[in-house]
Amino acid sequence: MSQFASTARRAGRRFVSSLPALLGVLVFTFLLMRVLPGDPAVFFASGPTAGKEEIETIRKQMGLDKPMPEQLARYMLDVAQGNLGNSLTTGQPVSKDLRERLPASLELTFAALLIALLSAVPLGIAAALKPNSLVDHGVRLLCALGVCVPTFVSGLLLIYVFYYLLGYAPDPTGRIDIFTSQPPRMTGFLLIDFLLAGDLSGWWAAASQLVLPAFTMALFVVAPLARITRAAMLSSLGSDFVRTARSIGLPRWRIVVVYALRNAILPVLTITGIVFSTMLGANVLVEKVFSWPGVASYALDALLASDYAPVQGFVLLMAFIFVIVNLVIDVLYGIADPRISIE
Amino acid sequence: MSSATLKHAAFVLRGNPLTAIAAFATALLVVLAIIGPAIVPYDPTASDVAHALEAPTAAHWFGTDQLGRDVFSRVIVAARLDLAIAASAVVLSFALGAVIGSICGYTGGRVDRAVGRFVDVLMAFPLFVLAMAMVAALGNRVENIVIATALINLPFYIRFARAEVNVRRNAGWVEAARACGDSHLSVVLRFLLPNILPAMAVQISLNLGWAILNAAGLSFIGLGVKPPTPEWGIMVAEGARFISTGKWWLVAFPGLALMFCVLCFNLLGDGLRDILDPRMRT
Amino acid sequence: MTEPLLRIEDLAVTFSTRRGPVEAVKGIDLDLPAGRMLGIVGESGSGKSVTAFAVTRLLDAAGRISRGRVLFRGEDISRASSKTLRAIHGAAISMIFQNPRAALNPIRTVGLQLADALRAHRPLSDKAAREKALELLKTVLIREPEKRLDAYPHELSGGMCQRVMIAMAIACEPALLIADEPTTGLDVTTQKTVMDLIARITAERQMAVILITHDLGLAAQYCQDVVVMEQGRIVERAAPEALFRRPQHPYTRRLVAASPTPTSKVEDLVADPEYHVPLPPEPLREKPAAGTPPLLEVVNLVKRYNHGITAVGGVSFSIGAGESVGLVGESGSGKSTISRMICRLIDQTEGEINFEGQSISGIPADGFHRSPYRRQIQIVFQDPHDSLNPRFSAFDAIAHPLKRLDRLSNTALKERVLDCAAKVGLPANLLDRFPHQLSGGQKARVGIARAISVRPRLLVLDEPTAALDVSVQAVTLQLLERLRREDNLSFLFVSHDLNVVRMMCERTIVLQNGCVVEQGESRRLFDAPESEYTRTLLAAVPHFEGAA
Amino acid sequence: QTRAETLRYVTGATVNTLDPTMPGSTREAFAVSLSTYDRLVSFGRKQLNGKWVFDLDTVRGELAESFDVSPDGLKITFHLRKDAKFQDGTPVTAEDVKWSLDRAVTANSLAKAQLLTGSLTSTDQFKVIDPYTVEVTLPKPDKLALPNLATVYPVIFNSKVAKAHATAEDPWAQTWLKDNTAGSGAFLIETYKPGEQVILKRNDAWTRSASNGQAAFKRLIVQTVPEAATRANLVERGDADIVIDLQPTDAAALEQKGKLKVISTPQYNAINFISFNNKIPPFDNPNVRKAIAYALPYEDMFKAALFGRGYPLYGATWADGKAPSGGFPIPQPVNTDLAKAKEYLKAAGMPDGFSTTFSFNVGQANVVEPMAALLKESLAKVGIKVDIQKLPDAQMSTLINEKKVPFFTEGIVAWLPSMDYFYRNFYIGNIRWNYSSLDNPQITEIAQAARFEQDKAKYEAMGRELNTLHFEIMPQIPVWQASQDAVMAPSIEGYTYQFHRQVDYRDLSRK
Ligand SMILES: Nc1ncnc2c1ncn2[C@@H]1O[C@H](COP(=O)(O)OP(=O)(O)OP(=O)(O)O)[C@@H](O)[C@H]1O
Ligand SMILES: Nc1ncnc2c1ncn2[C@@H]1O[C@H](COP(=O)(O)OP(=O)(O)OP(=O)(O)O)[C@@H](O)[C@H]1O
Ligand SMILES: [Mg+2]
Ligand SMILES: [Mg+2]
Repeated sequence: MSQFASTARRAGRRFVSSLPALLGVLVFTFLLMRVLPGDPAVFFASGPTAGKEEIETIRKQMGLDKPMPEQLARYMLDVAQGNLGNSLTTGQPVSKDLRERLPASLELTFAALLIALLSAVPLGIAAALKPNSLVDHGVRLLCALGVCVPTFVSGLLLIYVFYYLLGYAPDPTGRIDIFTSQPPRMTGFLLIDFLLAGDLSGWWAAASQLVLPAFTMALFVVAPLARITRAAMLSSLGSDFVRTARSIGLPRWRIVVVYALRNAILPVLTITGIVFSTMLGANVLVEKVFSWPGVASYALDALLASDYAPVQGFVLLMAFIFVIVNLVIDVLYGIADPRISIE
Repeated sequence: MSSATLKHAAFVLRGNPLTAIAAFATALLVVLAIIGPAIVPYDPTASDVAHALEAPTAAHWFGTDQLGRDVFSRVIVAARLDLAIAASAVVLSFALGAVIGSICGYTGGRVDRAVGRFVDVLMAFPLFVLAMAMVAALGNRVENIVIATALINLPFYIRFARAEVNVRRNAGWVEAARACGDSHLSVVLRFLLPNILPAMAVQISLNLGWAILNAAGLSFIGLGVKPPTPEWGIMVAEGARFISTGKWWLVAFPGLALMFCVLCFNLLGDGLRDILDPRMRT
Repeated sequence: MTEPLLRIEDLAVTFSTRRGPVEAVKGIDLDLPAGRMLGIVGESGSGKSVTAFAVTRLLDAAGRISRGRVLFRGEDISRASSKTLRAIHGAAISMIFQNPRAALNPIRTVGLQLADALRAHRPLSDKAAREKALELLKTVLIREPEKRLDAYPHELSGGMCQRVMIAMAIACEPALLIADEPTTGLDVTTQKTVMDLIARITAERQMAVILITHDLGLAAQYCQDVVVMEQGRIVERAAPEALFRRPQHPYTRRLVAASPTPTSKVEDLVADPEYHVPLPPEPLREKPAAGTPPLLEVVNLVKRYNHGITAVGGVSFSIGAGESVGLVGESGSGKSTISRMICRLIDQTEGEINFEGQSISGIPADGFHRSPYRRQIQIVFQDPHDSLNPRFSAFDAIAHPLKRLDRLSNTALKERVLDCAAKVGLPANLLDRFPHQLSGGQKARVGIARAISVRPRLLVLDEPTAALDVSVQAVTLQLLERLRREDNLSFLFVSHDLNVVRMMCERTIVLQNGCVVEQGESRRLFDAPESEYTRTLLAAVPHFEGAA
Repeated sequence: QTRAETLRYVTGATVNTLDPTMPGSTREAFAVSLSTYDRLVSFGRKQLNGKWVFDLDTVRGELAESFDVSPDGLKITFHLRKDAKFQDGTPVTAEDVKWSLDRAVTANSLAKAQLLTGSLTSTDQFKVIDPYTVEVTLPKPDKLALPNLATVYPVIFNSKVAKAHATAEDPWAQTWLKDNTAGSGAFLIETYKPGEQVILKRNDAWTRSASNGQAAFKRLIVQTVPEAATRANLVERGDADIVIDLQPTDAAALEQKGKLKVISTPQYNAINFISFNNKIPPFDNPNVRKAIAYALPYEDMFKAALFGRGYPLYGATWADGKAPSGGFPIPQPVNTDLAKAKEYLKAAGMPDGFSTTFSFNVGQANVVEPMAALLKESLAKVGIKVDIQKLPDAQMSTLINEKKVPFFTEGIVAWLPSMDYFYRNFYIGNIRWNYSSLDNPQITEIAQAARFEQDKAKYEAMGRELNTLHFEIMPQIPVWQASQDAVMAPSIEGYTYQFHRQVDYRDLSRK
């Protein structure tokens, strides 16, 4: 269909036009990392007897003995070939580490986003249907409460209450209870892999591990989502076409869902995209608190250790995901809003 | 602000008790930030190891911390620094973002595309990690925390200002100003910028809270302000580690202060939106 | 007499605002028999729309019917339950709104929206609904209806959207159709076709119609009865011929007088002696000495935008000192583009603009603010509200060019501003108000005062009254005319209202698709148009003389 | 296997390699390698204040059934156990030992620098006598040669397997061994997720535990849990069996609750210092250093930072101003005495004090931050204005290595904590670990001489001299030896404080 073709073409154009941004991210990160005063070689040559020689060894191993432009050129060449370098922190190739950890981060982020959307959209709608009512104020307060607690505090509190005091939650030590055997890795998403393996108790174990961290993260993003849903719903409920819909006698639910909500979804979609990519990068703290083996905590450790390659790889990955998410949002937007595709 | 605006504000506040409360509380916070150090019962940095980690008592309303410092005094005194961090970070990114964004939105064309690219690069960064890296690179001084927070907010301001100016750049009064002999630059700076200010005020108030949380997050991973400076974020971050040993007051009080502050800003932002929304006006 | 289809008894509508309750409709009585078309006219804010929404119970949450009854087929619907209303909406009473594009759901195809309207009241299969929708589109004379069924509103022109809106309104064969300014925002020519369509369809189906408009001509042309509303009350009701020939109520009289007709003069526009300030006589102008260049000369002006749109394709004309030249044409014909080029707000692609014999087209628009000619050419914009900076008080707005171009300050500035304000009849006590605190007519005055404050020679008026009510328009036009006569200003008067241009301008230029199709003495041009296009334009103008 | 047969160890750090000699190996990696590989010899253990700690002075055979040292101390002969098998079932032979030791002194790895301290530098020193006998030759008799072979580096690889994975660029199969093991140790790797967890299962063929049996646990989980509070929760709720890196508060709280077994051992081979760079003014002035030594609020710092969990190195009295003992470290005769501090400042020509920056590692903030705050407060009382600087770990180590930090706190560890080892490795030369950048010919000379001093009494005298000198010039201030708090389920037994400050999983069993 032509709409599909035009959407695809637009997506393709968007992707190509975002390549320079990716390159910018790459160079910028590279430079930023070199500005860090820490010398990874020294940090990692920390054996009890590490001396000058050992530092030099590591430095050579990391290519730090070369002049900076050469390092950059080499790095770009490597990246072009899919080689993101090696992590000193884990001793593994960065691309392998990221590949292994990304599903964890994505699974967490998706779960959090799902929780957030499932609570924010109804809240936003409820608020918009009765603006300035008690419901509206309640939603507003609830949202504000969600964003005013630092995630690490809400995370630690949730652990304290649900794990330590009540014992409802499993131990907050990663994606799955250590005594549950892992499913065969197909997608890397445990919830999916367990289903594919037909292991329901495993699925349950993984899901219950996921609840607390996902909830912690969701808490923080419910507010922007609910807020935008409310605003979008208000404006579409007040729009002329909703009045038209009323004037032709459509049932109320149809007006709210088909006419108002479907139009209000557009701005919500945009915000969802932004929220998703910020979550993915900003869940450092949640991952840390819940020992979640994701990419963000990986990058944090590397950053504190001035371990260049993982940080650079992480940032590049995030930028790439950002671009992809934007593309997806764009495509969804194009599908949801026919006005876009002709531009 | 004209008297009509004030009247309108009063009207909105009456219809919206949460905003009114938030406005009052924010005012209180500001007062506290100003007079805080003068009214606290103890020197916020004076240690007294003999009385370390004591639960709240009549002498120490919020208890004492690991060094026996009075948590109450520290929480109060921290208001100034926290508000300063939030305000200066937001003002910095706002000032830069508004000017850059306005110019882009007004001129369009090549400048706009170039800046757009830069914004894309910034946006594509995982922003919290960027802030971490910046603070790590520049050193964890208050200025650098402010700069990092400002930088990661910058793209949003640029985009926002750009969009706001874009819808106004074809307004009659913009052309009228040019017909009255204003150059493009003066149209942007004297006409468009003041006009988008109210809309941005909402963004600002929401961001204020966010800036404080950001600083708290940096503290949690060890990149916050220097000890022994009292700052809510760092107090919460340190106190959080005492949750499991039941020393709840270490995290609870600074945490509540932080929450309270962020909550006020958020509610205020919501209310501000209503005050400034022309559709709400009759 | 049988029971009328709709009977309104003592209907009052109250809005709760922050200044307390406001009664927007203050007790009106109205009868509408089946099959008749009733016009409601009146100035903006007189309560026309509120009445319509009250009848259909589509009022905002803030408004409520505080008094009175609305009897539809003898049944009071003013307090009907939402269930009853849903059954009535669309099936018995439907509405057509102003701004058809916004009134349609932008992300739903026309076909689906029509189907929604159909299926709201009768159970229809998808296929049947689609077929019925197609039929409806054929009824409203949309070209290629099969294709339009799957089109989105943004893919249709404004006129087409309005047709779709009409199709939706008549989908379930209601007995009453309420059209709230159905043609505002449409071109004169489109307006005519849409109105003709409504008239024909409703006549065919014996539907009663309430046509809400502020265009007296339109009401006169199509309605059997007209009511005039003023400030929430009905002040007069009569058949159109009688109403416009012999208006009884002073308000109606004022309204009729203020509506320009092919024969009216600027002097006559204001009927109310209270407002009437006699115009100075037309100054006697000496014929300019041979060889003196005209004040403004435009030679072969071309403007092309990116994407190869040619907005203006080689326009030449000139304006003498003290002369007023009209520029008319459909929407999109390039009128504003020409105005902006002459004001040096945008650069032309090709062509020459000479001011008093000096070429000003060589000065780039970006740098024109430094040119001494800047103060000679000023502009008044279409929408007086949009052209005032919301953060400038009236004083600041008028003072702004004086500060910039004349470098005045303090007392000198103040004097000049007061002077200008007085000249345009703006009370000095309004000067510290902000735009949103001023009425439309007051804003228009501020805009004009700002433009004349630096004493320009040429004033470009880009549809200066398009957003104003007829009575305000009348006053504004008189004001402009007086300024021209007193100060020997030259006008380039852009408008799509041919009657206004005929009144205001000695010469008229007719523009189509960026090209001049005809230009000449206004009187000659309107009496005996040479080009087909001009004739179409003239024919489409509604006028109430014709109704007689 | 059941939960009871599994040991779950949680830690804030990560295992980043299976080859302990890889540059950048973490301490957790050492601990894992100790279980997957055997070495020729290992340390015995002794009781110190009622707690088991490793004993530097008793070295016993591990893969070696026995060993003899020649009377001149130049030859050590190892007789390998005949029953020792690699995890693939092949016997451990002298060839494997030779290959492994060659690798240790040749390959670019951590082992090289370590073995150097035991005079082990060249492949020529290792000779295969017969399939079960290896001879190590030393250029000089060296007390540290044998202990060096008991450290984590000279592990014995299955040379056949390793060689199969060696390449021309990588003759020692370092790449492969990073992610794989080829050892004869008590445990086999089951899964290895760097940065997350390592799961090991028992090597049933291994019977070299203290009781000459298999390892007690059938399964071993080493898991990374970055949040210290969470680790405390885990062990308290019984979900984890043992943890050694809790915050002092948590350890103290858990000890107080009494539900768990808490074994708190001062890390007697590690020392925490308040350090100065003796080359950067004003710290080049010994009076300034002494002033600070007397201005530090030792007791408060010890209490607030460590909750008293450690062994203080202050507050001693040296009767005649001379060190009473030749060990290192020993408590210093300093205490908080602001009047004295002021005197020293006056003597240094700075009666009104000065301003400086005190730096520490973000990674140690838990402990050090309160300490820094107290230090700042106390020094302010004598007029020294301190700005506290918290540096990410990598930055801190870089700056220290570049000798750019004037005033900071850091710690040191010695695996082979003999007095001369400390002085030689932490006070000599332009190396990172010479925090004070000390360049004192007298200390250098005595320390070098002590290395090869075989006479115990003379060695002791040298130690006393060095200690006295150290106190006189005060290059840095030893403050304490922090405790390692091993918190474990009450059922866990056999915990010993080890030289690498990690748990030796093979020691542990469940009641
Ligand atoms: N939601 C509302 N809240 C308060 N007042 C309102 C509201 N809607 C309409 N009004 C008031 O009701 C009066 C009548 O408005 P109405 O829209 O009926 O005017 P109108 O005759 O249709 O004018 P126009 O020609 O501009 O459409 C106006 O004074 C307006 O201010
Ligand atoms: N900035 C622009 N870029 C591209 N095309 C433009 C631009 N401005 C105007 N146009 C096009 O130029 C043509 C003439 O526009 P213009 O605004 O001059 O018409 P107009 O006669 O003033 O119409 P209206 O009566 O609606 O005001 C239109 O087709 C319009 O779409
Ligand atoms: Mg209306
Ligand atoms: Mg126009």
